Amino acid sequence: MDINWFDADYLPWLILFFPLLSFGIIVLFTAHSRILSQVVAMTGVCVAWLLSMIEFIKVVWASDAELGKEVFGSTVDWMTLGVSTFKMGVLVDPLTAYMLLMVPLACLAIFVYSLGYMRGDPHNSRFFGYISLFAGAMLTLVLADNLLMLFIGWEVMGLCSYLLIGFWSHKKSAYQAGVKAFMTTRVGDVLMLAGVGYLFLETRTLSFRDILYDEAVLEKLVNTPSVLFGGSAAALIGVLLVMGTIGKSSQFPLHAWLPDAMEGPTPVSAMIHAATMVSAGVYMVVRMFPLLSAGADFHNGDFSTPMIIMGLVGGFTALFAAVLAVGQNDIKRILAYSTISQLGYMVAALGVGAWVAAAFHLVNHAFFKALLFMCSGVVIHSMEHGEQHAAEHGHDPAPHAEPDGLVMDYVAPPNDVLRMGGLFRKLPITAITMAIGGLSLAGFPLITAGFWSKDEIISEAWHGTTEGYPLALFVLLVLATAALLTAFYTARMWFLTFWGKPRTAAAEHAGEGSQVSWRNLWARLRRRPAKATDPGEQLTALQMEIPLLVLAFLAIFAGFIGVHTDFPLLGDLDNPLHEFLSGTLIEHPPVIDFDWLPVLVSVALALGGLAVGFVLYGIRPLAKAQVDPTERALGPGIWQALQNRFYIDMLIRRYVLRPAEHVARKIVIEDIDKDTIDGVLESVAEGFIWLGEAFKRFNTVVIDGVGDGIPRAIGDFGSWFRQVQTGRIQQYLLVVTLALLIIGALFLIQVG
Amino acid sequence: MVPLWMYLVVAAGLFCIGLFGVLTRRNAIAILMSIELMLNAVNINLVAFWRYQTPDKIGGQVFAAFVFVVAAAEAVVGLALILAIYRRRRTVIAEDVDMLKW
Amino acid sequence: MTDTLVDIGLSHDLAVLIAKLVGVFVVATCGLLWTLFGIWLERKVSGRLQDRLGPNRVGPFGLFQTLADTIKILLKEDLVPDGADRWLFNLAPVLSTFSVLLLWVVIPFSAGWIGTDLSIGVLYLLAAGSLGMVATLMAGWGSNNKYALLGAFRAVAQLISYEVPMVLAMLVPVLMTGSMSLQAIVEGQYIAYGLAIPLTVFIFLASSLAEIGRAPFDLLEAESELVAGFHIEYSGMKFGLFYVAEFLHAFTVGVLATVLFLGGWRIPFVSAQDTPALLGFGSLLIKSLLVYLVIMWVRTTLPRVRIDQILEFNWKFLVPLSLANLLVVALLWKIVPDTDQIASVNDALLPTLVLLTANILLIVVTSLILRERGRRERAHIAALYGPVDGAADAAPAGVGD
Amino acid sequence: MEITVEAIVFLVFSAITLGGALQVVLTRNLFHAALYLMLSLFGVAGLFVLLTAPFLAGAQVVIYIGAITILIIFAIMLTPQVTRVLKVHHTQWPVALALAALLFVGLVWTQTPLADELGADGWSADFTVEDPADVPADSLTDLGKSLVDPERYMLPFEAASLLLMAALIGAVLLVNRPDDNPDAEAAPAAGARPDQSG
Repeated sequence: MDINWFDADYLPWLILFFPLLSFGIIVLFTAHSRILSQVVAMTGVCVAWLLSMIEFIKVVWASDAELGKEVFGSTVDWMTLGVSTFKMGVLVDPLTAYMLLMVPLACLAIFVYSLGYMRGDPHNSRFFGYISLFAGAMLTLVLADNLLMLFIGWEVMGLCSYLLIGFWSHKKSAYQAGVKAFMTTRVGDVLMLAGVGYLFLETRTLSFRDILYDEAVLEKLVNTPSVLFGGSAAALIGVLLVMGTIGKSSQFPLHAWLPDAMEGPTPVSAMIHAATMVSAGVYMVVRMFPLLSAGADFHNGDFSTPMIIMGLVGGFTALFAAVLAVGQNDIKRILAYSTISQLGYMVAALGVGAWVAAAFHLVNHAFFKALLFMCSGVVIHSMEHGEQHAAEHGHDPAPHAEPDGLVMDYVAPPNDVLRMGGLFRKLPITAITMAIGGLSLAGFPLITAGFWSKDEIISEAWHGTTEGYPLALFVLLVLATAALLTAFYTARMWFLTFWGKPRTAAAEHAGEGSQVSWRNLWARLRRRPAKATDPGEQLTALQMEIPLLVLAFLAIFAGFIGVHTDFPLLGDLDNPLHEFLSGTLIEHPPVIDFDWLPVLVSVALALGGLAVGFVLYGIRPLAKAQVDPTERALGPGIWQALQNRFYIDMLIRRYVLRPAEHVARKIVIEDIDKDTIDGVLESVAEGFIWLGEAFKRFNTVVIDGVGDGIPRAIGDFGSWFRQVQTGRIQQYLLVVTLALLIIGALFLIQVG
Repeated sequence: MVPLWMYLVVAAGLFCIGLFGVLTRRNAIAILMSIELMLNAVNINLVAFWRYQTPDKIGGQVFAAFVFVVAAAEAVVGLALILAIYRRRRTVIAEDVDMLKW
Repeated sequence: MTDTLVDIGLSHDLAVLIAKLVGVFVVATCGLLWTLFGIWLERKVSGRLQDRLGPNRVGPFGLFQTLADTIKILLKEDLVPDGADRWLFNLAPVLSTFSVLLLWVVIPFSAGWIGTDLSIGVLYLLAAGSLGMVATLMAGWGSNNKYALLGAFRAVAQLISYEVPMVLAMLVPVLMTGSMSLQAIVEGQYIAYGLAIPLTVFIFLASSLAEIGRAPFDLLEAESELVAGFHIEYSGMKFGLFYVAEFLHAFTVGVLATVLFLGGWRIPFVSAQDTPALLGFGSLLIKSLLVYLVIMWVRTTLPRVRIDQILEFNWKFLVPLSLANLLVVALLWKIVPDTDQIASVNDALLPTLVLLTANILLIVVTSLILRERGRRERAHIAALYGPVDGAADAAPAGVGD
Repeated sequence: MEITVEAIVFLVFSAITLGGALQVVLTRNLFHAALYLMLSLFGVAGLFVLLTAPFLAGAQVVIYIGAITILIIFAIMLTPQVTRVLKVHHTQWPVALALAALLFVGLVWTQTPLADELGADGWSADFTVEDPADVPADSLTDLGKSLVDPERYMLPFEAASLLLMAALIGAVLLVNRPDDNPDAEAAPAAGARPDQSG
């Protein structure tokens, strides 16, 4: 067969092929050479990125008359089982193209960053093999033209996630976190697979073209009653698919794994837990949106069951995670909760039908969150140097012993924002880029990408609220609150990290001899001897900071393609995104009318949050041994609750306490002794003990029951059931004979 | 001649005795012997049906001959396995050889 | 005889049964009586061959020596070892003799003188012969004696091994006749097969010698190693039965060789139809005795070989050779025209000559290979231990393979 | 059915077969069990003769008695149980007995004239047939030819040969101990009188 591989129909095969190829090469051939593995991995991802760009351009300019009206792709038969044939295929429609703009670029940035970050790690080759496989899987997922292939990519990513979280498997906490992540997401995956299977049962196909682009099929699904729980087949399938997203995108109640997943190397956090894998969950629901919303007329307030679930779960998660993020001191965990929160935004947006906004935010978020993670990586890296230096020169008492396994309130010293401070001078580039990423996350008006997409979501929710839909009202309220908190915790994180004076010896010596500074860079450019001692470290710094700059650029400018046309001044940009993405859906989502009120509200929220953060942490930076002002304001009870990830839900007034008794006792004893709080707080603390006890039970039953209990139950069932396998052939034979007899008897009855 | 069903009953009896042996004997070699009994029961059936139903076609005998081959191969490999296991574990009791459990 | 009985008024079935019983009785008795004479003959002949007199005290020429021995054996105490498996211990000698006598069922003593002309005669020979193995095992096991058990093991290992070339050799006449019936094989030998395929006769005789455990293959009862083999614990008439079985088996091998390769009861240049039954029987007897003489000759002249040599000889020499031989014969039998309708000496002449030529060629080739191997072996040994008894052709040390 | 010589012979052989088989299953002493196996198989060979399949009968004796059972006896002797095993049968024997009996009843039920009373239309066999057609005189020749006839059973025949070959090689590989010197071949048998049971 004569195939022009550079045809837009076939090119996608190559895109996903190269990273997988480099995985194969690394695993099979170059595992012994770190340099070679790096070269292979970089080549793979570079080629994938270049090809993606070519494909993207081809798609965008395929027909200049109407943007994004054409769908490219090709399929091949994969395997035939009985009468049904499973096909493998690629599909590039505007949504995919938009993802292709983001995914390979993010991957590339993270690969480059990893070159620096993982330098010196003895298992470098393994790492690059894994992330190559991961990139290949993500591209498979994005380019798949059917649910099965998507699911394969999905699962391979799950595997990679497991492998990469537990990459430093010598740490007990790391592999425990890996297992936890794997098992928790498995719950969602199984339900999703059930949904896929049910969908196949009903439609005999899993191809997106056949399902999503065919009104008749959707119609049929809506009209088929489902096998369970009543409702339509479409609703049940949709709910099951959403379950998959809840697991993958770490939504409540399956969110617990993501914060712990921060045990993995930072590039992994950036790639898997910010830019791609968790986004894949959202991507899947975005992709399947026609199915999820099938039968519903959400423009007129008629939401389908999956949408309602998405609205409630997403909204709740967005707020809940934002609250938790406020109380975290681990820089990566702040970002992890922030990620959960932002993903909740997208899911909630889909719940109210803000399809374009969700996709828009998905990509923007990937850019700025990857940026933030990578910045935090640089910070941690330099803090580690500082810790080492401090330990060597005896500035600090011996560093804490690492806990054995996962402990909720343990914060690794290099990650602790309270131990930082004043890093701006040490890491100027990082500080600036992180500020950009943070502003984007907070939704700083007009100049950041985050603002435009978040604003769009809020606008859509607002629009729904004005029409009088309760779901929209709920989403609006929680998202608005969450936006405020987001701005606040972002500001808190940034100021604590970079502002003021170093609060520990480690921070004072952070990055000593490692980070590139402007002066050094400048010296390098002028071929003067640099101050840094090790040229390899210079390279490391470059490799880690160049991606930051690229992503910072995107964190600002990626938003301008989606500005509402009625927005003053910037509206002239024409909002090409909406028109482009609309091509994906049969029924074009309408552009809602521009309204000043939500824009002002979101501006106010973002600025308000940032302002509070600035007041608390910026004006008078936190000094050594000073209590965190937020802690002061909230009172130690709530603060501890937050830090220990008490699951606080302001709306339902519920707290969930994890290591309840232990922590509660600590609160009582220590806080009374400290005498910083008056007697009122004693009773508050008492109350918390009681609450803690009460919600410990809730925690044990509901959260653990869902998060840990299901895997454990499966495990228990397995160990019970495996008793059947005694290894004694004669028992097996006995059973076989019994079966033979029964079959024979049945046969006899049938014949006789 | 004796009616066909009598041969079949003998074969059935042989088969069931063999089955009982396979299910209950603890020594692996005894199990193997019981299997031989079952194979022979099959052979009786093959030959009997050949004789009474299609004596002009040779198929029944041919298949019986193939059963011989299978039996020989089975015995050889089975005994070799038993010997190999015996060397390693010093036992020929089938239920002691339960390495495959869980 | 059957007809006579039917005439008396018995039913046909019963008549056949009685006739067969009588036949069995006659054959078995004659066989055992023949043993008395045969044992004397063997002792006499081996005596002469070894330059001594042999039995000469009891009766003329010591003819009644065997009789006397029998009486002595019968009078001896019948010992059963402690812990022996009584049933098996007692059954084994009976079965041993029985298995040899069973062979005689299908042997054609003369035209029409045959127990049952089975269409699967050759196969029957093998089947009946395998009973002997069982008897050996039973004896070895039942005696509760480790030498007996080891002896039985060796015996069976040897029997099983040598069954392979023996069967392959027996297949050759079957192939040439196109029947497994021994009577048909005899009748098919217009020219004795032995003339056409001497190599096969050699293979048959060699493997048969091992089958019956005769020197030089009498490892099963090698006194120096196993005391007396599987029948160490037997005494009295039970031992006698083993003895009888062994002798009878040896003689039966002679008969079988005659039947399969030397034209059986046929008299040279006399057609099968014209051979009087009695004369035919005489012819068979004489030929068998001749073969038996050869067996005795071998026994008295060749030294015993080692167990590993026995098995090596079988698997590395006899089996490949017999396979090659069988293939060559089959091929030629297919190529030479009209081999399936030989009805006279003249018809048989061409195939016989062709086969003879082929056999001679095969023998030459085998000899060459053997010579080469022997030379290598000697060189090897010389390289290891120095020249073997000053042999000139041994390669100097270190040169070998 | 009248009592003919053939019927008596049939009954005798059946009794030998089944009795031997029962002993195989029940006897404590494995060596005896093997001998009973021979007996049982010999009975089967007799049945083959009655069924005018003499070749199969001969092959049965040669292959089973002459080879397989001997091999089994070898294996029995090579694997002495050092400690006397008291239990011959598995504890699940009542269940097994019940199942085997049930199976027997079922088979008898379906394979005897009772099946006809069941009104079984699914069977093409006539179980009561007493006078089948005669076997052609040259059935042995036919058997031989059909085994090498490419249009009949040559392929299965070759496959069977291959199977035997594979089994042979496999068995040799399984029990081959490369580190052994050939002189130690008979070593396992040289132990004390093996206790055979179980």
